[in-house]
Amino acid sequence: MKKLINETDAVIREQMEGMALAYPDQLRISTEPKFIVRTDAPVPAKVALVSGGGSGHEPLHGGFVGMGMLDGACPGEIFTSPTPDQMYACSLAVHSGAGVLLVVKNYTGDLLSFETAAELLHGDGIPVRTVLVDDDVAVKDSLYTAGRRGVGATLLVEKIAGAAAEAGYPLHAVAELAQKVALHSRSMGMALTSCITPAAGKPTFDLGPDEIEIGIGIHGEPGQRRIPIIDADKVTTLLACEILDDPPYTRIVRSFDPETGGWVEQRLTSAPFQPGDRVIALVNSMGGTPVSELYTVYRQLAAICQQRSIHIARTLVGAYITSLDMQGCSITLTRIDDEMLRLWDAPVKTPALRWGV
Amino acid sequence: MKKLINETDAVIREQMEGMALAYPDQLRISTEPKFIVRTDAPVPAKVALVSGGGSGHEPLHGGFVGMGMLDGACPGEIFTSPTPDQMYACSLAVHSGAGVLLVVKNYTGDLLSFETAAELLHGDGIPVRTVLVDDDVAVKDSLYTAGRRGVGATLLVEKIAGAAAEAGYPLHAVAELAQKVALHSRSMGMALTSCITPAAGKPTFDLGPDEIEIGIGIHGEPGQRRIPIIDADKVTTLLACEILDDPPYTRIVRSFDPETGGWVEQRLTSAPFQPGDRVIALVNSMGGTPVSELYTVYRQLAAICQQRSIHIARTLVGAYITSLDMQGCSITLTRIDDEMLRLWDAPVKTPALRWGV
Amino acid sequence: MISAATITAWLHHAATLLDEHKAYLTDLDAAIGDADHGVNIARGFNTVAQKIAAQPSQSLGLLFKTAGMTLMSAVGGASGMLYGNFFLKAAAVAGDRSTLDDADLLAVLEAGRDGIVQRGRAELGDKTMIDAWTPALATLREALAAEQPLTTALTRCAATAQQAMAATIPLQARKGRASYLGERSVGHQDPGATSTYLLLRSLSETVSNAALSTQDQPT
Amino acid sequence: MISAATITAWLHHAATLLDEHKAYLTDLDAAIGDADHGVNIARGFNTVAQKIAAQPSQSLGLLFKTAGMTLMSAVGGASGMLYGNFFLKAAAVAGDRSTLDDADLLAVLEAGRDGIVQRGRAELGDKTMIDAWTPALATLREALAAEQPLTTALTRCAATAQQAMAATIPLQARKGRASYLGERSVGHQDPGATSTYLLLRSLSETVSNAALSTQDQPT
Ligand SMILES: Nc1ncnc2c1ncn2[C@@H]1O[C@H](COP(=O)(O)OP(=O)(O)O)[C@@H](O)[C@H]1O
Ligand SMILES: Nc1ncnc2c1ncn2[C@@H]1O[C@H](COP(=O)(O)OP(=O)(O)O)[C@@H](O)[C@H]1O
Ligand SMILES: [Mg+2]
Ligand SMILES: [Mg+2]
Ligand SMILES: [Mg+2]
Ligand SMILES: [Mg+2]
Repeated sequence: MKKLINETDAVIREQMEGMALAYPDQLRISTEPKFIVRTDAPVPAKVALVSGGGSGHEPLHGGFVGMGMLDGACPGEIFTSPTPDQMYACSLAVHSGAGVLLVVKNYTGDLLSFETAAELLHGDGIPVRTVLVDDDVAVKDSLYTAGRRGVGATLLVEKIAGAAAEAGYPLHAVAELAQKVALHSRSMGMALTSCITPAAGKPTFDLGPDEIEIGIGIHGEPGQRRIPIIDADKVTTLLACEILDDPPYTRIVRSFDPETGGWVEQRLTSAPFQPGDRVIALVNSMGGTPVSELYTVYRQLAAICQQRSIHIARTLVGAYITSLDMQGCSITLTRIDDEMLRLWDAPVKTPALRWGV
Repeated sequence: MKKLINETDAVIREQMEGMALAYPDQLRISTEPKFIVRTDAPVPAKVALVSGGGSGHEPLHGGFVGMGMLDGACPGEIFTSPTPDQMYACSLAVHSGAGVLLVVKNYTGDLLSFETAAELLHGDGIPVRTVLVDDDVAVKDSLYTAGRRGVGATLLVEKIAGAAAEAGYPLHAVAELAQKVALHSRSMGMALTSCITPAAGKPTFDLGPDEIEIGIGIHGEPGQRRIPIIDADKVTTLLACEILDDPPYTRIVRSFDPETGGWVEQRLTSAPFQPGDRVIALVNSMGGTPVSELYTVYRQLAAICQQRSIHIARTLVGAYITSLDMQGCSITLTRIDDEMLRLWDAPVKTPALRWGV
Repeated sequence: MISAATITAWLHHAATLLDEHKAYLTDLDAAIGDADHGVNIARGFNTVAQKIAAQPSQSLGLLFKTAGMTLMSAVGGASGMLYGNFFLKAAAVAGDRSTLDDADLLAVLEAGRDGIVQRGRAELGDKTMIDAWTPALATLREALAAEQPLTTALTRCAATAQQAMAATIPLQARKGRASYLGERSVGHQDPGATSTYLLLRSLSETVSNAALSTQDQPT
Repeated sequence: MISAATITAWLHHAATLLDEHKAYLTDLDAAIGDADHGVNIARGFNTVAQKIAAQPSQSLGLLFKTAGMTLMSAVGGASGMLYGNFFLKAAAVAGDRSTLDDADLLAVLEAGRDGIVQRGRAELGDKTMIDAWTPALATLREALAAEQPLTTALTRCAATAQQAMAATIPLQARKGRASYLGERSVGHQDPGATSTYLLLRSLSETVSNAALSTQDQPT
């Protein structure tokens, strides 16, 4: 295994320490338990946004901590959910009194940990809400699976809800908006190669020299299917059509009710994309694919969207939600309205996303 | 070979087209000959900055075109210098009357092409100057080699000179400042793996599973030496010490004199780093190394700089000057003064570097 | 009567047994998950063993709570949260008792199992640890109702867990990571059901040992 | 007298010969450079051949200028700029002449070589194409001064280039990419010196062929 790391056990802590040193004016870290917060947290009267998940997906989530986006992030071990004590301590560190929104990617481990953290915070009298991100159309049904995984939409949820919080929206409004962004988003990814975790030291899965994996998750989980290698335009068409042709998707989302301290189950449906929709498009590298190759993907995606009268209002091309050194890409489309677009354009100052300031 | 590309011949054109689609408000491209310019070029009364080089190093240079940085960039074929007709046409497209500064990385092919372009532009009555970037301390002497290669410092030259041009500095002042940034910069890189060019389809060089290459160039040139794999702290120490212990470096720089239309040779010396120096630090991924690993490198770099009383005033961590999918990293340190720091902090709006706007 | 010492011994024995089967559990997870169940669970229970060795307690509520909190903060996988919840709910039932009679033990285990269901919302047949817990505890309840001695009842409970664990092989996963495989999850034994069997086996073995040594000693 | 037709034939023959040796040149460059010299130079001269076939000209100045501009815009490596400069300087000397006598040809070639030196600033012994050009043109100058026929003089010129090319093997590179290898560049033949030999060989062969066909024809 060839990686720029020291002791396997220290990888996450040392990366966090490096981040804190690189952004002394923007980030503060705790290593016991592990979390990253913006230096000016708690921001008075602002709803605090906290997310977290397994490490190995950088810049998600730590790279999105800062003005206009997250207040805190909890990194787990590589590809392993963070634990409720991290989320609890991190939330306490950023809570200003206006409540905490927990942004949860739909993985069983993450979900269960955030649910526990929500209960712990509620026990301390802190108003807390949760939003579930589950945008990966590679997972077809929600009835017989743990439901769609949370992937690219996480960035959009964190950016748009973060801007809403910064603009002074109250907790319930930030939570509703965050859930709306999640519902309006669909993603699909593929891998050209596997990735190598420091602990395993060998590729997570085997992929032949002429094979690619379609519908890959972000943990090196097996994807939907394995096919012979195809060119960038065909890859893009395949991913884009899965997203654009995806039928209505219904799932039961359990969210925390800060009034009762209990869990409320809601049946939520994502409507399919329609001609005339305005979208934000994210073309994302899985980590090992150089950004230059993403532009070939975007070129084809733009052509497909134009054919279908889907208007791309904003574009983001880069490595945002990765799987260590995996080569491959994912596409996320999020249907937007004027409010969402305004909040997307609002200033943001984080290590990985910055504009307007 | 697994890449997100279509026909090998079309790679650069399609990536450029994707960029233009992704940044319709910021970038305009020409594909015959190939160049990328900011949409608002020529910017009245502003010195125009033009750079270029072989492709495969993205986001360099196209990703640095925009307000506060480059006016135009000329991408060559992968790892191949662009040609004088590109540089000439690109310069004509961005020249507003205040002159053109050509930013040249020290590779024989680039140098010869830019020299020819300078003569062509001068022939058209356009005031033109050149600046040479040669910061790679892996190359030890300038007498018996083509001199140090231009690597990480290019970003700093383009940012700081770009800000100066935006601020209204006249051509000679922008050129002098650019040369100063280049002289004050030192870099060193290493590779964990080789890279694969679309044309070759196989790794550019062979590196054993337990070997790393120290002092690598950005074209997969052989480096200074090949050593058994070591951990991130040791890699960082090795690179940082090569940079910090590098003695005065003297070379003859040939630059274009717009008054005479001829070439002037100057003996220029880079002074070594000293305790008390203030620097900008760039920790750069060679493309395939995920950004998370760079933070471990930065952590150790910060410790070494502190020990030696080198004050890191600003930090940039990410994939900025790459070699396709090569895994590895490079470190650049640039000694700054107040003027340079102010210009570094000035607003910039390009695909790959953006702040303050 | 089960003492705090026996519960402490159970947790130590569980840590040893799970650590011995670490590679096996991880291999099972590699087939239908993310290859970390053995590592997760061994790290979790080893940390529990250290914690309770450092802070021994006569209160079973405190012991279980330490186990639950430790699993939750040390594991970071679905199973860590679920087993963590198991012990937290068990703690609530055990309270500040320092011994458990047979009925108490059953109540504690059932409360723990219910905690797993509450959090994970798995149903029988979803190919999860619940497919081991539920039949195994049903056996324990029946055996105790039939007034079998606790050691026998626990042995039968563990045996049912072992059968139930094997019975997850033909199932298609509908919860957790394995569910993404759809039909491809069929034909593999569920890692969580397997660690549940090992937990119940270690309980049975510890209680039997404790009973033996109690018999040995003149009371 | 060398006609525009002969120069045109030379450039076509050079394109063919360089294309045939493309892999060989690239392999030489792989050892001490970036493995593109054959590809670069073949692409460049093939484009030149196409251009001059599409726009035939009697002006040698125009022919050389087309060659020079084409190499500069089609190659994108050091050699493209250097050979491009060669032809631009040659064009300046040739002017609007449509034929060259022996002295003109020597002047054209020497001006071209000087253009390479001016741009690339290589000195003899730096292990570059100059190490082939300079001794080869010295031979040509001597042979013509000794009043040898042009065909003989060019044959000897090409022979010297071939020896000079081989003589780059023991040199350490001090210019271009190969210089970064330091001592590791010793023991390898310089790719640019090799393509220079092929250029001069194709010139010699083309002029000999033209002379033959002129002898054949009754004048
Ligand atoms: N919703 C659930 N309810 C009950 N058990 C579950 C659930 N989801 C997963 N599990 C159990 O967890 C096991 C996997 O645990 P582990 O590998 O440690 O966690 P992760 O899947 O987060 O890597 C599965 O084999 C299954 O028995
Ligand atoms: N400064 C120079 N002067 C003369 N010839 C040079 C110089 N630099 C390089 N060369 C020649 O160019 C050749 C390499 O050409 P090529 O591989 O096409 O370009 P690049 O090095 O840009 O890839 C070398 O073998 C050498 O003969
Ligand atoms: Mg697992
Ligand atoms: Mg896991
Ligand atoms: Mg070459
Ligand atoms: Mg080259």
